[in-house]
Amino acid sequence: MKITYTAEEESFRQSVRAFIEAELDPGTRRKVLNGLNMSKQDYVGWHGKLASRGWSCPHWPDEHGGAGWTPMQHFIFDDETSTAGAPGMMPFGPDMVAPVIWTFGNEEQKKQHLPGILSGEVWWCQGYSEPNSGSDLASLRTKAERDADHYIVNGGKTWTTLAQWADWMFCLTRTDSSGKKQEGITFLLIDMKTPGISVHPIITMEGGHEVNQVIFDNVRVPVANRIGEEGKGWTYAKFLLGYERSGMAGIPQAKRALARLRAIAADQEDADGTLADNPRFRRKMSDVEIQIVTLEATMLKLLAQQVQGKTPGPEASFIKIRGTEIDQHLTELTMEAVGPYVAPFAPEALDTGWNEEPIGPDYAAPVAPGYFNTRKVTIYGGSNEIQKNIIAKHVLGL
Amino acid sequence: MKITYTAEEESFRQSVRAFIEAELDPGTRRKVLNGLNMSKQDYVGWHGKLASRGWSCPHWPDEHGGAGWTPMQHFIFDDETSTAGAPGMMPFGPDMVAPVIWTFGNEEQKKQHLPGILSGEVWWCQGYSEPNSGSDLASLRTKAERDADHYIVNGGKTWTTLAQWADWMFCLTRTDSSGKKQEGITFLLIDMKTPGISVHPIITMEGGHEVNQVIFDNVRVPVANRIGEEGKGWTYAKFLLGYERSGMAGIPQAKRALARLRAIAADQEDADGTLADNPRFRRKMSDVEIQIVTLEATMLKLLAQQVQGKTPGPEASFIKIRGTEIDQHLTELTMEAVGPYVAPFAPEALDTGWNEEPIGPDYAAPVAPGYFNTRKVTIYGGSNEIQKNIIAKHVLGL
Amino acid sequence: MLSFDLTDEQQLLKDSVERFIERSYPFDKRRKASKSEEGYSREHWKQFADLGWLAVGLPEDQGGFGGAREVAVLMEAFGRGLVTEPWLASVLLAGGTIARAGSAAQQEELLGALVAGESVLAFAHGEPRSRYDIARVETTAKRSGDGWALDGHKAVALNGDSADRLVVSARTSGKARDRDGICLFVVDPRGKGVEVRGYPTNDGGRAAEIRLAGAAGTLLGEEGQAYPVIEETIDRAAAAVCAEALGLMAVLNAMTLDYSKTREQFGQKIGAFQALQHRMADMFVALEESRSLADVYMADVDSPDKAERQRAVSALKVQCDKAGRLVGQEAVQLHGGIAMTDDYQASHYFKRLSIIARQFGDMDWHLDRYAALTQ
Amino acid sequence: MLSFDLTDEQQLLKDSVERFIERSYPFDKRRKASKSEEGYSREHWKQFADLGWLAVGLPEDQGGFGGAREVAVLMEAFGRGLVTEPWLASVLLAGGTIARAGSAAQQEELLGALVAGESVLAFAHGEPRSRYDIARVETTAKRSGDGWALDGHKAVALNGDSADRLVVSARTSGKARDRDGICLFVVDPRGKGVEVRGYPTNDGGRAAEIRLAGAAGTLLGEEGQAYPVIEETIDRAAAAVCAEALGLMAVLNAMTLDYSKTREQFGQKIGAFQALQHRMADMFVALEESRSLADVYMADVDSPDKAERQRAVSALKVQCDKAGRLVGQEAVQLHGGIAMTDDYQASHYFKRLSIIARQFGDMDWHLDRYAALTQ
Repeated sequence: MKITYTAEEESFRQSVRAFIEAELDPGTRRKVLNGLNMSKQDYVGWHGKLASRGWSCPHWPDEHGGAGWTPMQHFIFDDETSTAGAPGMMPFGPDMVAPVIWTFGNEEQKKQHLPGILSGEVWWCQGYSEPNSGSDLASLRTKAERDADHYIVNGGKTWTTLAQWADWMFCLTRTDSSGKKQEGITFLLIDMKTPGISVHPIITMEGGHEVNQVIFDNVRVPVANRIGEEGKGWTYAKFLLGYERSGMAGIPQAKRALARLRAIAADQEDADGTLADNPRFRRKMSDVEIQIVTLEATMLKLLAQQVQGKTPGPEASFIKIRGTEIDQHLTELTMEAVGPYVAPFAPEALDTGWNEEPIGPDYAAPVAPGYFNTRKVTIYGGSNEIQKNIIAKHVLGL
Repeated sequence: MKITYTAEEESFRQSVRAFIEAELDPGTRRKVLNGLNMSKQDYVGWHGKLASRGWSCPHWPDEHGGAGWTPMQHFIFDDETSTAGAPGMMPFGPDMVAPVIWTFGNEEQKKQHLPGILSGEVWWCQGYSEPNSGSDLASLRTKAERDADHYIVNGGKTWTTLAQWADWMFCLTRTDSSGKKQEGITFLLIDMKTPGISVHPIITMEGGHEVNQVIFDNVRVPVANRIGEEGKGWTYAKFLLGYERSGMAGIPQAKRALARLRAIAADQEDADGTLADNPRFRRKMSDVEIQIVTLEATMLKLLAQQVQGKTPGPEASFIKIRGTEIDQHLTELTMEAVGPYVAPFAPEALDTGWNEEPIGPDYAAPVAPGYFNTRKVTIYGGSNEIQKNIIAKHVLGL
Repeated sequence: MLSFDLTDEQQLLKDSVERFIERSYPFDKRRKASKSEEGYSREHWKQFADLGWLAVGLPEDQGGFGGAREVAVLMEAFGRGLVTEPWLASVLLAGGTIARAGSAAQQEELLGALVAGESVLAFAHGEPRSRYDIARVETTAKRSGDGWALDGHKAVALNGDSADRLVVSARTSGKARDRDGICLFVVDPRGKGVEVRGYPTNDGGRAAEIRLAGAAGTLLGEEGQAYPVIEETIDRAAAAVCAEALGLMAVLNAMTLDYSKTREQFGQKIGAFQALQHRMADMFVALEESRSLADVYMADVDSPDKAERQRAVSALKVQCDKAGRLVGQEAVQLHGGIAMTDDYQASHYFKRLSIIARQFGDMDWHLDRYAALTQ
Repeated sequence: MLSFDLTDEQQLLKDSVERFIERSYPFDKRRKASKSEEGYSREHWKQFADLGWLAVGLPEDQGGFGGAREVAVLMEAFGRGLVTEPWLASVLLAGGTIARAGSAAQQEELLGALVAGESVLAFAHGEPRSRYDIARVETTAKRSGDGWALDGHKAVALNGDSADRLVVSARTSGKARDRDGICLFVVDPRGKGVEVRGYPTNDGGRAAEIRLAGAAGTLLGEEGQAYPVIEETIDRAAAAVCAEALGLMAVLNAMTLDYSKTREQFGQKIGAFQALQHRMADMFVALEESRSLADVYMADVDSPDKAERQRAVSALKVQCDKAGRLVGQEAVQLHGGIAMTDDYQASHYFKRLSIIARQFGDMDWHLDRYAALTQ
C-alpha cells in the first residue's frame, strides 16, 4: 500500500534517518541485523542516544518527557529504526512500569523513577510469574509481610527477563491470602541491590541466558516503594497487561526477518537456480508476506483510531496472537531455507569478537537458536490460549 | 505396500471379481463411479445378489448367516467391490440393528428380523437424533408410555437417513424422566407402516433428500418389539455406536475419490500441460494419498489384531476423525481441480436417464454437491469433537 | 496521513445499501427470486437503479461515481444480504469493460441504459478450458462485411441468460495464450448464431454457456488490445468478491455466535465449551484481519500502477479465500446438522463463500501472481 | 497374510534395547556424554557392541543381522533415550555403504572392527551447497600413484570428528549433478590433506566439516557407480530417523500428558481444559498414525524394487515430519515456559525432532519425490 505522507511526515522520516546514521553504533547494528547476541551496553547506549534527542520514550505524556508525536510519527520511527538495525527498546521500564508509576504512583515515586527510565540509566525487570502461577497469574504466592515501615518479602519469581542486568524490579506480592486470589496482591518496586535477593540464571533450550529465577529471602522493601494501595496490585497489573499486549505485533521485526529469509533463499542453491526461484518456496514467502501486510493493516487502522482518541480494546489480544504466530512461522521457514546447516550448534558464533570462519554459510548459526527461542512468544505475555479466552469472553461475550 | 496374499486369498479375490463382473448391474455401477444419484433399487438389487451368494452380511456370526471370512477376506472383498463401483451397504440393518438384535434381542425377534436384513428385503432406519439432542444423544425426549401390551410413542426424530425408504426403525425412546438422562431410555423396533408416523423430508444444502424428520403421533408399538429391558436402551445404543464408528474409515471410497481426482486433474489444462503435471497440485494429491495410505495401515493393523481375537478399542474414534477429514479434503481438492465449472447447479444431471449435454466437463456436476454434502461427515456418527472428547477421556485418561 | 474513514458520500451509500438489505431484502424474498427464471427480482433491480447503485464504479460523464471503495461498500452489504441481482455481472464486469474500452458513443448508448436500469448486461470471457488464465481465448472473430463474425464457446458467463447485451472477448490474431490479439465485442444474445444456455448456480445465482457460430459483434475499443482492459476488470471483480466475502463472513460469525449462546448440549450452552470458544475466536480473528486488509488496501485497486493494483488484489484474494474457508467450514461444523439444511440460511452463505473461492483466480493462482510481482 | 508381530529375534532385540535405555541410559548420563569431546560415551559404545547392536542391518557373513524392521526397533528405542552414540553415522551410514559397495576384503576388514566396537566409522557425503540433492557431489578424486587423491569439502558429516575411518563420496567424472561418476572412498581422517573440524549439533550430537586437499582414499566398489548405493543408504537413514521420531514423540506425548495431569492453573489441572484436551487428542492421533504407517511400511524399505522402497520411505518421512512438527511444537506450547528450558528434558526431544525434519530430505523434498514416483 502506498501511504501518502505529508511534507512534515516526510521531513520527520529524514530526520530519523539522519539521526540513526549519525548515532547508531555500527557494532550494535551488525548484531541486530545478523541475529547475534546483544550486550547490555548495546541497549543502554542506543537508549542514551535517543534520550539525549528526546526520543527514548516518545509515547509518554509530554509532561514526563514524551515526544508528542502523532501515531504516524511513531509508525515512521518504528519502521526506520527497525529497518536500520537499531535495537528494540526493552519494554520493562518505558512501556510497562512507567505508565503504572505515572498513573498510580505518588509524586515522590514519579520524581524518583521516571527520569532514570527516560534516560535509560536504570534497568527494570518484571516480577510477575512464579513457578506455580504461569497463565494463572493471580495465584501468585510471594509473600510480603508488613513490619513497621517495611515489607518483608519472601518467595520467588521466575521467567524474569534480563534480571541479571536489572537495577529495579516491579513486583507483585501477596499481602493477604484470606479473600479471592485477585485480592490481597500488592505492587512493590524493589531495588535489586537489597540484601536477600539472589538471581539464578535459567538457560533456555537454545543455550541462551535471557531469563532468571529471582529468590527473595527476607528482603526488606520500604513501604514507600509500594504503588497505590495495599491489596490493590491486581488492578495495576491488569492495566499494565493491556499496555504489554498491544506492543506485540512486531511488524518491523517481521519485515526484517522476511528480508533475511529472502536473502537466505537467494543464496541457497536449488535444482533450477536458487531456492528463491523455486515456486513452492516463493509461494510460502509470499504467503507469510501477505500475513504481515494484513497484520500491518490492522495496526495502521488502530493508529488511525488512536488519532481520533479511541483506545485499543481487546483487539490487542488478537494482535498478540497473530504477531507471535507470524514470528514463529518466519523462524520455521528460515530453518527450512537453511536446510542441513541448521544442525551445527555454534553459540560462540553469536558473540561479538568471534572471528573464526563460520560453519556453513555465515547466516546459519543464529537460525536454529532463533527457531527454538521463538517458541516462547506464544507462551509469554499471556499465552495465546489465554488471549483466545479473552477474545471469547470480552469480545464474543461467551 | 506389497501385501503377500496366500493362494487361498488370491483365489478368493478372483471369485469376488468374477461375481461382481457377472452380477453387478451396469447402471448401478455407472452411478457409483460417477457420483450420481442412487435409487433404492440400486442398493436392494445388489444386496439381493450378494445375499443369494451368502455374502450380504459376511461379518455376521455364522449361525445368523455370516460368511465366516478372515479379516483379510473382508479387506479383499471391500477393496474389490469398492474399486469395481458396487454400492456401499446401508449400515442400518446389517451393521447396526442386527448386532443389537442378536446380542440383546429374544429368539422371537431374531427370527422375525434377521432374515429380512440378511436378504435385503427389509430396509431399516435409525431413530436416534432429535432436534434438541444432537451430540448430547442421551438428552432425547421422544416419549413412550406404557398402555397394556403397547407403548404409545409421541415425539420426533431428525436426521433420519433414508427414512423415506424404510420398512422399520430402531428407535430410542424415553420411558422414564425421573433419573439420570441415560436411564429411562428404551430401545424399540417400530414398523414404519404403523398409523401416526409421518416422514418429512429435510433437504440438505446441496439439494438432496437423504435425511428426514420423523414425527410420532400416538404411535402404538407392541411391547413385544422392545429390545431387552425397559429403561436399559442406553446400554444397547452405546454398544451399537462402537460398531458404527469403526466402519467409518472409508479407505476404498477414498481411493476411488483420489483416482477420480487424478483423472480430473489430468483433464484440466494448466499453464504447462495439465493440472496433473503442475508440481503444486501433484504435491497436494500425493499428500492426501499418503494420508490415505497411513489410515489404511492403521486399518490393516486393526484387522491383524482382530485375527488374534482383540476387539478394537477407542481407536475407532480416531479412525472416524481421520477418515472423515480425508473425505472432506478430497472433495475440497476436487473443487479446486474443477475450478470455475464448480458453479453450475445441475441436479438433474445426477439423475438416471438424463441425457442432455453436460454443462462443462461431464465430471463437474456432482463435484460441488459432493463437497457440500460431505460437510456432514465430521458432524454425524458422533461429531469429531465428540470423538476427541472420547479420546481425551478414554484413551488419555483426562 | 492515513484515513480509513469513509467520505460523506461513501457513508451515505453505505447507509442506503445497508438499510435496503436490512429492511427490503428478507431471506425468503431472496430465495424466491433466486429460484425464478432469471434468478433475481426485476423489481429489486429497478430499486437498485433508483438508488443510484447501478452507477457505482462507472465514469462520471456517464453518471457514474466512485471507485473500488464504493464498490466494496456495496458488495459487502450485498454479501450480508446474499444478493443475487446481477450487479457484479452487469455493472462491474460488463459495464466496467465498456467504460474502459468503449468509444464515447458506445458508452453513451450502453452505459446510459445500464445506469437507468433499462438494460441488463453480462460479460462472457471465460472458456471451457481457460480456468483462471485471462489470456486463454480461443473464440475467434473475423471481419464480415462492416462488422465481425464470432465463433466459439464462452463458459459460466454470470447472468448471461438474462442480459440484453453481452460483452464478449474473442481473438482476431495470435495463439490461445497470447496477450495480444484479444478484442471485446458487443453481441446481441438474441441475434443469429448465438445460443445461450442458462442455468442456476450453486450459490443461488445464474450463469450461462454461450455458443457463438458466426454471431455478429460490434468491436469495443481497439482491435487486439483488450487484454489489459479484461485484466483490470477481473482484478476489480476479484476485489469486489473479497468485499462480498466480508459481508458473508460477518453474517456467518454472528449466526454461529448466536447459535452457540442458545443451543444447549450436555446441560450447557455449547458456547461454554472452551474448544469451541477458541475456534470462534479464530473465526473472529480471520474476519477482523480480512476487514483490516480490505480497509487499507482496497484503495490500491484504483491505482494506475498495475503492479500495485495486482499486489493489493492478490493479497486480498489470498487472505479472504483463506478466511472464508475457515469461517465457512467452521460455521457449519459448530452449528452441526442444522447448518447442513437448505432451510437454514447459514448453508447458503457457506455455499456462496465456496464458489467465491473458485472465481477470478483461486488462492494458489493469486499466491503465484503475488510471488511473481515480488521478484 | 499380514503380520505385524515381531519375530522372536526382533522381540529379543526390542526387549534388550528398551531395557538398556530404561535402566542404563538416564538423562543426566546422556547429557554429560553429549557435552563431552566426542559427544557420546565410549563405554556405552562398548556395551552396544557387546549387545550385538553394532551388527544390526549389516550382512550376515560379517556377523550382521536384520533389515529395516530391526533398525527401526533399535532407532525407536534410541529416540526414547535420546541416544547420542554414533550408531546412525557409524553402522547404518558408513557401515551400510561398505556392506553394499565394498569388496569382500574391505568388508572383512572394516565391518569386522565396526561390529566388534573397535573402530568407529562415519560417512561424509553432503557438501556445503548440496542441500538434499544426493547427486550433487563436487568433491573430486584423481588417480595418484596406486591410489586416489581427493579434493573438496564435506559438510555436516555426522560424528565425523570421532571416526577412525571415513567413507567419503567424490566424483571421478561428470558434472556436479550427474548421477554417474560418483565413487566412494575410505579415508583415514588422520591422514595428510584431511582437515576435520568437529562441532556439537543442536540436537546434542556432533558433526564435522571435512576438508580434503589431496587426501589419500581407497576406492570402495566400482568407479563412478556409487550413486545407487548412496541413495539406498540415505533412504535407509531417512526411514531410521522416522523410527527414532516415533520414540521421541512417544516420550513427548507421555510427558505432556503427565504434566497436564499434575499442573494446576485457575484451580484445576490443565488437562481438564477442553481446548487442551482436543490438542492432546491430535497429538495422540499423529503418533498412532505414524506408528501404524511405520509398522506396515518399514518392511518395504528392504524391497529390491527401488520405486517401492522410495515410495515407502518418502511416505514415512512426510508423515513423521508432519507428526513430529505437531507433537514437538504442541508439547512445548502445552507445557508452557518450563519446556523452554535446557533443564527440562522435553526441550531436548523437541530439538531432536526439529533437526530430523532437516535431515535426509525435508517434507517437501519427499513429497515431490513421492509425487514423481506416482506418475
